[in-house]
Amino acid sequence: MITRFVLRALEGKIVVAIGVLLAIAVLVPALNLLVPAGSAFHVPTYAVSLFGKYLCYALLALALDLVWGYCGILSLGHGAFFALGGYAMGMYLMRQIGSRGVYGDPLLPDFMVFLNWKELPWFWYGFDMFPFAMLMVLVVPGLLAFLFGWFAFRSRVNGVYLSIITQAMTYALMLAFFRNDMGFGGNNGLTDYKDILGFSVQAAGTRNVLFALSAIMLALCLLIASAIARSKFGKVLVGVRDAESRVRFLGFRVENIKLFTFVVSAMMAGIAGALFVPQVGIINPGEFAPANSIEVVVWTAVGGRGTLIGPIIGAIVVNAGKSFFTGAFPEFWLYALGGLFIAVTLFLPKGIVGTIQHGWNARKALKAAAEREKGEDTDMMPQAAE
Amino acid sequence: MTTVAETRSKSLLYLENVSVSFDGFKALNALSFVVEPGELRAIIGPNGAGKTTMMDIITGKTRPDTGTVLFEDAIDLTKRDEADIAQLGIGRKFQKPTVFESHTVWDNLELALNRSRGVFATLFYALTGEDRARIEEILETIRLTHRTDELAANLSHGQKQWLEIGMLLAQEPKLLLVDEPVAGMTDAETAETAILLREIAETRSVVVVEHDMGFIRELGVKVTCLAEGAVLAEGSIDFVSSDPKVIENYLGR
Amino acid sequence: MLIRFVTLFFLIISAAAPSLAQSDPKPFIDQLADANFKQAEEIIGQIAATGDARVVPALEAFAEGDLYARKADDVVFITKTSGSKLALVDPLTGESAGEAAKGAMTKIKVNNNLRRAIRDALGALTLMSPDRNARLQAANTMLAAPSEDNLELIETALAKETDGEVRARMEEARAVSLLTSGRSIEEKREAIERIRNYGGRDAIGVLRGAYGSVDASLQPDIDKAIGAIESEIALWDMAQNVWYGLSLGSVLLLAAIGLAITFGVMGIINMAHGEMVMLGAYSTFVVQDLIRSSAPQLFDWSLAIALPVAFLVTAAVGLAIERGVIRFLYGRPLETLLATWGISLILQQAIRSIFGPTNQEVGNPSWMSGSFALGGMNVTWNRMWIIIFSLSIFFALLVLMKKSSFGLQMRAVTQNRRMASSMGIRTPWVDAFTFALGSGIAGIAGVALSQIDNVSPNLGQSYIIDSFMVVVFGGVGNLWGTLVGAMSLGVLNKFLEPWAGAVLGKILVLVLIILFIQKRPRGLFALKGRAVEA
Amino acid sequence: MKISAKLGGVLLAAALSTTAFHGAFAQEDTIKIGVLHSLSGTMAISETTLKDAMLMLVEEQNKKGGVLGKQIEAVVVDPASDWPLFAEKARQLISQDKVAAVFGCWTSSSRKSVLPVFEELNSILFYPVQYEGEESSRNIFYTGAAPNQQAIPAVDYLMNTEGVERWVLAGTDYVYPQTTNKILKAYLMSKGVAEDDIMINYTPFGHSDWQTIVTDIKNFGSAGKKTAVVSTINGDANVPFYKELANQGVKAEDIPVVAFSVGEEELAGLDTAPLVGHLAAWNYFQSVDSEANAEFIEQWHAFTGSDKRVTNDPMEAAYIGFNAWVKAVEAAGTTDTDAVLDTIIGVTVPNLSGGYATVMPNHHITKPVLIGEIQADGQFEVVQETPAVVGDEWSDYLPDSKDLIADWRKPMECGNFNVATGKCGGKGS
Repeated sequence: MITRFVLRALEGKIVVAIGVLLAIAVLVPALNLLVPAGSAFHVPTYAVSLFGKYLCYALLALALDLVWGYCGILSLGHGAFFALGGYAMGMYLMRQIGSRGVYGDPLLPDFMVFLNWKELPWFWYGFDMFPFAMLMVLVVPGLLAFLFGWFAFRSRVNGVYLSIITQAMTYALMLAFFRNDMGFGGNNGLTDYKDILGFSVQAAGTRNVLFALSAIMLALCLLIASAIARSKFGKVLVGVRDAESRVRFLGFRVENIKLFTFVVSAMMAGIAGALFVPQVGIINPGEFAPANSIEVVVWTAVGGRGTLIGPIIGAIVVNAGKSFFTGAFPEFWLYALGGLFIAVTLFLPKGIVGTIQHGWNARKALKAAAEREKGEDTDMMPQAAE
Repeated sequence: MTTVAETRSKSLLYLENVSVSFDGFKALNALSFVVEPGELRAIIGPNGAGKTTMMDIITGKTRPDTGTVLFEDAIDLTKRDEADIAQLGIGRKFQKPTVFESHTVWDNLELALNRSRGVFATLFYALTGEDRARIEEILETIRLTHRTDELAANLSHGQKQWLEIGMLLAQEPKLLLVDEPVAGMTDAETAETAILLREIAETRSVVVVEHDMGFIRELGVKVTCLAEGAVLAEGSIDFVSSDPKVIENYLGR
Repeated sequence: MLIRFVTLFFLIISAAAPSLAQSDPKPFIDQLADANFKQAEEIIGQIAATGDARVVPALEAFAEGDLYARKADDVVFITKTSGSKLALVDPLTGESAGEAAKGAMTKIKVNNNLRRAIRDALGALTLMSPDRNARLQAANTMLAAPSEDNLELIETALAKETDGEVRARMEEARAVSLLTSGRSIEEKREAIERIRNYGGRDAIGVLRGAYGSVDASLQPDIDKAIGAIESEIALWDMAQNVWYGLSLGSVLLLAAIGLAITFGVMGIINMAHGEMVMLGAYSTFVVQDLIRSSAPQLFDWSLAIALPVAFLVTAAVGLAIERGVIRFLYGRPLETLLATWGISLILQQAIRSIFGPTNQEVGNPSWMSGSFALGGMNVTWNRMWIIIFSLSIFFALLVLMKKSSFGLQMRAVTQNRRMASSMGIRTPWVDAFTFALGSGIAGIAGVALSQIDNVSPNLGQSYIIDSFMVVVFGGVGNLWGTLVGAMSLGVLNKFLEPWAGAVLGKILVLVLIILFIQKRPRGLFALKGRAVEA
Repeated sequence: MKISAKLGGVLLAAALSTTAFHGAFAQEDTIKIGVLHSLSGTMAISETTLKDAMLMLVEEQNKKGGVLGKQIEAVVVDPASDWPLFAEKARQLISQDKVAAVFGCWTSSSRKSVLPVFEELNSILFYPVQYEGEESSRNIFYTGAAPNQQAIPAVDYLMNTEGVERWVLAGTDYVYPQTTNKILKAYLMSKGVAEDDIMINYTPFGHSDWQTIVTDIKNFGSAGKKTAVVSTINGDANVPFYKELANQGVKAEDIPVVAFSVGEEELAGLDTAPLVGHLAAWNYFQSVDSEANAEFIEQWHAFTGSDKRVTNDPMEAAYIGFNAWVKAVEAAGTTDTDAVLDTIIGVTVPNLSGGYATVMPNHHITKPVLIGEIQADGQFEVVQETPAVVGDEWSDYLPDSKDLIADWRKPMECGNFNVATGKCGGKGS
């Protein structure tokens, strides 16, 4: 049953995309470690982390696409789940520092020492154990999503109302995490990590592994997402998006359907955050900023919502663009970025991938039409297909 | 002359003194209404007579202020929500045809099939032979076999109406509520639909709300005329349409 | 100036009071030339001790930092900048003493202590000035700085005083000074009574201060007085809190009201709304800048002039946005979110490129500055005007929507576009103008907000989220909802702040909004039938 | 297929773009330095000025013939007030543009986010803003004030000159105010101030409604004792704070406010007439009367093409940092990090207030502390100036750091040497 569930996911584009991801998971580290720095094919270490970051963003966008593109829930708070996953990982990394902090306190992270806290807050316990931390990466965002969704979907909050309260959620969390008394390092957040599972986070090797992991995780989540999308459940999701009441009158429990999707998506976002933190070396409340969550929506839209591949491409394109422009035209990059968003909404309403697919389908339809007309003489087909 | 108790116990759907009002306006006013098993019933009435509101109440979309709504003389529908009621076996077709436009005709029916609707059941659902057969059968009934793989969006208005009816059939309901099925249909389609509905009524109860008197005649069944949220008259089409109150309120002179 | 000479004349007579020593202040003033802060403080004391009222202008100039010493001979003058030079005036006689290059003079530095010392000295010296306000001023100073030494002086002044208000203030001043003096218990008891009547926190301070020194038999009276004052204060604090809540609410209302149209009525998730507010604030800045440079006397009118300007500017920008982008996106609210987000980025950066990223100065006209006491409550003028302003905008808008034909068309279009157009309403233009109107109102809001907040490219960002909260909380598409929503959020916030602290308070408000939406998924004033759907 | 090609292509494009562009103007005969200040986002308001200041300093230095006979080339990037982006950009500047040193950051968060990068890639960061201390990295030079170079002298001034007995410590709720206030509280209580004569209040970033808090301050101040406010309120929130102070009639003579984050730049957005007498503590004011300063201001106005643009303390810090770096590079004869790290300690360069700043072994510098009163023209008038003070990275008033010192000279080379245990590596235990 499971295997059928998974096999169903493996449709053309997805297979290719997963292939590509797995390929770069191997290729990029290889080019970084094996190819000498001089060569044109060498990928500098900083670029590895940079791409790693893009992949995490891509995963976040994918997570959003699942709820937005398929279920029609526009979450303006997905950054919150991302950040929570990040914090869970960050807390593990902080505990790993141990007595190598500037104060050399074996237990307390530096920020607690100089705000002279006496003992570790309860919620920091267990984070010295990797498995527990990883569990939390899934549980914390998942739980928040569950509680939030449980109430919101049951009381049938939807449309902009839902969007705005998700925004309120992430905004509230941002304010909360900015407070030093919360015990998460205030606005400085968690940083200056030393190592992860004993490997130095700075080491090129670790960076490459993290990169590879990001790529593999993205591939895995893509697989899952696609499996969900192609299952009957996926069809119901789209149904909910297009005609919620019809789905209800067909006897489906819409709130459960939404809740499940929301939680899965939140967990994916959490994973993305957890992979993001060791690669960029800091997590701080800024990640909760509503603007970040909106940007995720933008990536997804740019790539094409409801296409699974789209958000991945969107996230990478926009962020690659950002990296480039912030360096190349520091004064003017915002014009470029803003312009991009407007252009996409006006000229590519379906997003990059969506538009391509559309063209694809249109051509198929044409082909079909041609077939119907030109009944038997099929030798015309190749030209028609071109 | 049967007693209330008897009608009740025989009934499939039983409404008594149902009233509901939206900030002041009384949409239903002590409405009582009974549908027997296997019955095909037509409901007419001017706009605002409460036809749609009645359906909303039966399907759990709206809660009545007062009154009893019983299904099979046992289940109190006022306590259930849409999903529940649908699973009990009450299907509803909206005025405006609502099908899943971005799905194919086939997928629309597959979603509607009366199978376990839990999250995981649907996640791991796989089409079985019998389901396939069932869907094909329905496709026959609703005359859409030739468009199986078409996106619902590309269907004609009439075809959408049929597809929606088909989805209801796939739901295998005991009671089918159909709201203005022939609105915006060609005469040919209308005639077709009449036949279709009669076919369906052979195996289950159907309640049709319709304005089109011609269509009602074609159905040739018991008619209930609603006005101002209450039953005005009930009986054969000729009986009802000759009733002065009905003429006064609805048909007009 | 004339007044001042009269003052001098009058005071020379009155200064004949025996208790006050007579001597020439001039040498003291010149000593200021090379005195450090400590010495200067003593010198001020000596100058005041002369009781010679001719020193008033000199002291005032000193406080203003207009007192300079000539480097050549350490002679001290009151100066006024005339071009690159300084116009010199004799500190006592007030006769002009020619000009001097800035380089040739050294400023006699003043700091808070000296200002304080000068203020007290002036208090003593102007207590009998014929200018009523000067006397009131002086009485207040003495009230603020109780001292046994002032007692006789106050009483002499009281004897002469005729003006009711000044008298009362002097009585109070007398009371506070008397409390710490060696006067009789009865007098002190009256004093306590008087202090209790004038109330306020300062009174408590005075009473507490005196508590130890007074006769034990008075302490019960003091306790009673303090108790009475405190219960009084508690009430006023409550009122004050409500007021603050309303004033915060009015700010939220201002920020949100434009959005209530573009988002609430038109269903455009307008992320550029904040930038419209910002543009309004910048237009105010530009207007004020022009006025400062060309017609300073008009400054008090700057806001009145800025209003239409801001409205037109932002409305024009809004119109351009609607025609250029949004009109292609109707019925696709989410796309509007993305596009307007892009627009807001561009607008922010544009403002940065044009005006620079730093804060711009927007001044408060005199009628917007300062505050007045309302019983035990302190009401600042700018807040009061903003409340009035926001309400009047709101009702003006309400009338426009409900009464005018444009409003009718607007509602028609937003409720049923196709029918409206088939009825011959030119929907594209109605859309355009509706959006322009919303933007324009955001611009006007910007004018008001420029009075209490930063005028920087980030201005908009700091309001956008709150605005959405307000509109959604109030119920999308319902102006009244926006009003009630804004006000209740404001008050709620202000009642949470004292015990939860500003940060936690804000968080709590957000959580409450989330919970509230669960109860009423369509906001406070749910719109029947059609509502914005995303 | 198309899709996958695109995906790959995009990654490749990203790789090229980030390399390609900077390759473009990397000429061999220049020495590159990085300028890492936010030009967009919330911090742009403060940081953009520093970017301009750096460009000006580079230009001036190049007029004097650059350094080591080569022209200096500033590589400007925009980390957009986004902390992870700071780390990314730092990495890019160092490992890709191969800059000799980086001048940048404003908030502690940004510094904390880039610190590991600088240590990993062994480059140099000059950090020009006053901060909470409690840090000393081998690769960072802190040319802004540590708490003992700003907060404590200011409090002393109020205590001694103005006779303040009651204190309100108001700040934005983040690390710098929290730490500074902790230090101040400890310090005040060591001076015999009673606990309930200290009121601590925190507000969120960009807090704009100060009515309640200003009222609280007034009430706190009406207890008969002389009261002052020590403000660690962060940039954006200051304008509405001062506007509220002015409107509620809180006069400097009654309740003076001394601020550590309010300089000429912040006042530029305000009508200061009602604020005359409120104080700020810095190591530099534009009004400082010295040749160096006059020249600097002149250059600044020329460079920005507007004589309205003000100068401020972080600009002076940048100026000192840059000159110190230039001098160290000249001395070392190379821009190699280790060499520069060696030579720069002990380097002395003129500051703008007519004195000199020396780079100390703890990577902080010596600074005079100036207390200034706000004037009606938006400038400050210095009412007290201390002799140069050495920046104290580990505060003596925090229990866990009083035993720590930093000394980056051989043989110690330690940022957190514990004088009690005699070991490097914090308080141990």
